[in-house]
Amino acid sequence: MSGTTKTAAPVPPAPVNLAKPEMKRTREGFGHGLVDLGERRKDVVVLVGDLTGSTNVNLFAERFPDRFVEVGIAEQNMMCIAAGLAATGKIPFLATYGAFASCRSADQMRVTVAYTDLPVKIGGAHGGISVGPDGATHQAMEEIAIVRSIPNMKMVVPCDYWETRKATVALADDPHPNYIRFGREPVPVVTGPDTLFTLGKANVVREGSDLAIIACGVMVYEALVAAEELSDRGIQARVLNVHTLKPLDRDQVARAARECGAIVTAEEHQIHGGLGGAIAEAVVQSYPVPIEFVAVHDRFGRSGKQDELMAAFGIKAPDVVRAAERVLARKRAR
Amino acid sequence: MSGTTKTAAPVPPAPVNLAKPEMKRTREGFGHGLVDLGERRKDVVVLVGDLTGSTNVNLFAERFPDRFVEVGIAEQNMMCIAAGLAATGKIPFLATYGAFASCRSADQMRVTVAYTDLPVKIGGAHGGISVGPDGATHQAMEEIAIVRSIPNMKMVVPCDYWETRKATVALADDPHPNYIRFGREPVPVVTGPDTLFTLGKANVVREGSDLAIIACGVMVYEALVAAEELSDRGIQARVLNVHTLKPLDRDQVARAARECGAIVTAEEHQIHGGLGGAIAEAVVQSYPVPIEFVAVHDRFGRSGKQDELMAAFGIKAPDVVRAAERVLARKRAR
Amino acid sequence: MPRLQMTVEALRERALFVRRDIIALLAKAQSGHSGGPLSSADFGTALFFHEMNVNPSRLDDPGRDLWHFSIGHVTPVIYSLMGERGYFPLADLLGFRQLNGHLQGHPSKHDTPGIEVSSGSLGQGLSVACGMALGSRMDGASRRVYCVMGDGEQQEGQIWEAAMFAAHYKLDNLCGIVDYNRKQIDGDVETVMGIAPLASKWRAFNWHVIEVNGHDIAGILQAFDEARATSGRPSVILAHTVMGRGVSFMEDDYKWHGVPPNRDQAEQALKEMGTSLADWTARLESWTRPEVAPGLRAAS
Amino acid sequence: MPRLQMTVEALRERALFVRRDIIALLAKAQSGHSGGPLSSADFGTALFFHEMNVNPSRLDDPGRDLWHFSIGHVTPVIYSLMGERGYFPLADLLGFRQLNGHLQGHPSKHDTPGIEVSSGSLGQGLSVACGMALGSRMDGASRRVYCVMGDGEQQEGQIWEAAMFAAHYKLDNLCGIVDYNRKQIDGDVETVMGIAPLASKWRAFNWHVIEVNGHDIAGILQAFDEARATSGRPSVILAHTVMGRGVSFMEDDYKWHGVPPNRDQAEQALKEMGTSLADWTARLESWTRPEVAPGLRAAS
Ligand SMILES: Cc1ncc(C[n+]2csc(CCOP(=O)(O)OP(=O)(O)O)c2C)c(N)n1
Ligand SMILES: Cc1ncc(C[n+]2csc(CCOP(=O)(O)OP(=O)(O)O)c2C)c(N)n1
Ligand SMILES: [Mg+2]
Ligand SMILES: [Mg+2]
Repeated sequence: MSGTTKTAAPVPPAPVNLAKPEMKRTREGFGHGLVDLGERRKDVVVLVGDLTGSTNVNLFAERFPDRFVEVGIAEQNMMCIAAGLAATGKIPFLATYGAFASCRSADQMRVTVAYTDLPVKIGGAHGGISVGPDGATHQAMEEIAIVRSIPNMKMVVPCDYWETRKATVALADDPHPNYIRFGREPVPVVTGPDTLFTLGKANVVREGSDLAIIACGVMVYEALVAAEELSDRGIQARVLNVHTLKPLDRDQVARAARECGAIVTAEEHQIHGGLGGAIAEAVVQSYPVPIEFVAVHDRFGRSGKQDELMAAFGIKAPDVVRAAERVLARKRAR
Repeated sequence: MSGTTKTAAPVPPAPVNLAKPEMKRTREGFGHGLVDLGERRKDVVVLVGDLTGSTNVNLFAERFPDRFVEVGIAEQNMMCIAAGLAATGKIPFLATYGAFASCRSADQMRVTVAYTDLPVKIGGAHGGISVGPDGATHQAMEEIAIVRSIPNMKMVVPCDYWETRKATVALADDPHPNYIRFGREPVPVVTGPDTLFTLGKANVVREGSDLAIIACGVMVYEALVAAEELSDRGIQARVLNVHTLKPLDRDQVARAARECGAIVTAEEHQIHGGLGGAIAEAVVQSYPVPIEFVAVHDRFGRSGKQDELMAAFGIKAPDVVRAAERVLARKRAR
Repeated sequence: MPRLQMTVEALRERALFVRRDIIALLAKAQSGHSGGPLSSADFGTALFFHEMNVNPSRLDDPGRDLWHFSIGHVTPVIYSLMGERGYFPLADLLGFRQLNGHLQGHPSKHDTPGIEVSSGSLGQGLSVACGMALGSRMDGASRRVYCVMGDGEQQEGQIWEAAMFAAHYKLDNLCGIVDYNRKQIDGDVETVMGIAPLASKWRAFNWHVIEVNGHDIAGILQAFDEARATSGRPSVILAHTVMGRGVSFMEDDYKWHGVPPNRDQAEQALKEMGTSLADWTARLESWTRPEVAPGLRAAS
Repeated sequence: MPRLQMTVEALRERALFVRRDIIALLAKAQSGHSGGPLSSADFGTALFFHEMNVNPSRLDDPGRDLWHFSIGHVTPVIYSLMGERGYFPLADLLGFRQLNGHLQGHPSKHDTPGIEVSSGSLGQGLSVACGMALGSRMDGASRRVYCVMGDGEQQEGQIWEAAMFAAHYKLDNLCGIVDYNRKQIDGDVETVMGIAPLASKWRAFNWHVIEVNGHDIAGILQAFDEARATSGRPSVILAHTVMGRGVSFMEDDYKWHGVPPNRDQAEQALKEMGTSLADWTARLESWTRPEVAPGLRAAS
């Protein structure tokens, strides 16, 4: 299974039953992607910081124990050990919770990994509020902003199990450092094993030109549901899956702005500096249009169930629909 | 000297000789601000991580040795010790290089300081490329993006000595955590001891409505020089000093977008997620207009002299002028 | 009644209460950590009901001692101790980890009054405690500061930064406690990332080290006394414990680090502890005012 | 000629060269660090001209040993050693810290071929070296890995994370060297944040500890031999040095940590070392091809 060489564009959305989608964990996509890699290349090694099960690297550890490195609870150390391994020719993947991958070892990511431009692959588990009952400290919601700001880094937020699995494989082929974010709980499957995944290229998963909903991660599903709802009201929303936050597919984003004239961004991340920020930056530099942001409004998460939390924090499909209405009103008023 | 209660708006730019401005270090403004505070309130304590001289907290240390805490080279520890001190009622200021303040202790800033919402004040020295010969690892250029993404944090990037001094004092009165960024080398003084500084309120430092140049830090001076040059060509640029990146003065920014119809942002920071990102986010949510970004284009810094580097990285006044021309062409083309 | 100084006998009873609370609240939430909370229950009880000067009815009492759990994941024991000690009604324990409860998965100052500083990211707490101890000394307060750490947590370098700092500043008002249960998420601490010889490490960082059986209440009280009597350097108590202590099928098994018992398992655990899920849940439910709960004999 | 194994006598001469280079390049740049580079010059020379198997003419030689300076600020000594060893022309030293030179203020892999991993933020290097040592072992390579640390740098907790890891994985192909010059930016290490007893700390982290006078070349070579002969655990050499060593007015003075000599001071320093600024700069300038520079007697 190669992530980049399957069926050509246009990318067909897998036939998804939006009302009752198959649910699968993205972290398992990461684990299976690592196993795919382990089979294919000898240079892939995996490091973990006392979170073998929760990050699903257990799948790799069981198959390739000689290429699995337990670091214990020491994220700074892990980031730099990965760098040292990369310096000896390995392709190291490290895994811990995204909150710690992005924050606890940010200096190590910046100086040792990114400045040296080593092919260290950072797996950030438990991304977003959908982590659930563990609460704020374990809900990674600043990763996009942090990773995007660091030169040489790439940042990927896949939308489902299959995309996470393909992205994991694709990242190993990128000779630079990069970061992949995935979640804890099962989320709707909206792509299939054959859906095209190309690092840095956004996927149009639904056509339309009244507005564009640009989403990443689990919000791609919410965007599709919202688009369906909008369609019932005669509004055709284009849905763009921006799985690669950096480098951003600026062409697709500019096209969406130009052809649709209004944008809603949807992400499971803080409102500052994330997907919304990236899209805003691209749009004002190309074709300025009104944008509404569906995101976590600059507040910490809290304990609760996945769905409860997404509703409480205003990032479910109905919130996307409301944002679409707001942005369409603004579009009309221009 | 109180930061917030002097002469009322409109804020007069201090009479500055742009061709030959007075040069002063912003880090001295931080040091003097701390001394101002030390005299005024007993609860202010200062921590440092083996950088007493370079961060200019020596000025406080000499005057108030009992309230000065040397932590050694342990930034994570320092951030949390500050939190512990705040928990006992102190107002702790900590100082280290911005690269380490923002990255080495990011998790500590996020969880212990920001989530607990303790009044820890983080001083990030050596902000930006103008640090000079120390090179990339010591040139903090991701701070705005990182700090902006974390809930409860405020972020200030003063433009000169006086503003740094006033901001330092003002931050002590804010019962929340915040971050102040300052630089190493002397930079032009563009405000005076009496210029109004209000946390969260942008200052219009030059009127105009052909376009708005929105700047922070040392780039406020470059913006003023660029505006002068543009004025010679009959173009009137408004210059906005956005010293507070978070919370952003969204009203002033929206006004600038509406009244000028084109914006150039200017910052000594990475192009992703910084001032430009903050302005873009605000503008697409209020009044979308073309924006051009003057910033460091997603690359690491390097060794060199302050002026050489700013020129090499494209963030001097002539770069601002060129960006203004580009954005005006886009404004006309709409 | 800030410092309760309960007897060894009463503390043993109270620790049993706490363990029952832990099981009952986990059974309700069906999410959360079992292993560490149970290993910390005995020294935790000694801290809250004997050693520390705390004042749940006046949270900002300037005379209070300060406590901080650096291992934020052991909220079941923290909240049980707080509830039993009267910080909030015991009934609240049944809202653990729920969206509308005030008991977050990890300690949150703004959700749970009485928590001094939020935690949940390992390795940061001893530094926080250093700041508290130093701030207290600056104020001339006689207050003591207690910080509970994990043994897996000793792998975080920040712990050693804080250790160096506390000794350098001679913070003898600071007492660290390590829940030395020899387990962490991925297995045995010595297999995952060995920390032995731990006492030598702390000694080399210039701390006064006290080793104790972390389930022997009398020994724990002695250890606290010894720490209190130590001047010129901070003390650390290495409390040798058993993960999951008190529930036969959880004891010494790392798999119980982060999972709750299901209903059947909770029933079984509470049976081993002389009560039932229904009875103990009913006790919690009925407890809607914050106050120090009475002792075992009185209540059961 | 990967492993030069120069004699003690030749190494002493070479170390003098390195010190002269340091002064000359700092005098030219008028920016950079004097103290640490001078304290590291002797063991640095022993590393590059005796101990290590390096191959400057084939940087990716799979048989090479790996070296990493965790204290990135000592670039003057790193670049002098590299230049003398033939990584690049000695003339390049005069472009130190300049916009168009390839010698950055802190080591940068992409600017200076031969640097394995960039550095400059303290405390990270031993972890990098752990990764290198582990990666080498995975490949069955017999390569050794050397990591130079500072004594102030020992305050960074990440050092102790790496120490724990290296011992846990029994990385006996790893050798740490601490430039124990007792100074850091703000003053005496023991005053700023005491690290003593440092040998006990490393022992408690299960390393083989070797203490040596860091200016005694013969002793240093013995220490390297001892580290090489140690199996089952990593070794650390605590090299007791004097900051600013070799320049009378810099010795043992922390104020020289991060500043360069001005022209007069450089002249004075080079006079003490038997040459002049003009002569030594001329030697550097004339050296435009990368090769191992000949010994002192031949060259001066
Ligand atoms: C910085 C950080 N890294 C990882 C985690 C995830 N985590 C939570 S508990 C834990 C294991 C802690 O082990 P120990 O201190 O022995 O506690 P115990 O398992 O005995 O309760 C880990 C790795 C975390 N909370 N913080
Ligand atoms: C993480 C980090 N914090 C702070 C600094 C700034 N800094 C550079 S060198 C130095 C002192 C290092 O002391 P030591 O290791 O003893 O080196 P020496 O002064 O002996 O050269 C400091 C604090 C840094 N480079 N990295
Ligand atoms: Mg444990
Ligand atoms: Mg030193």
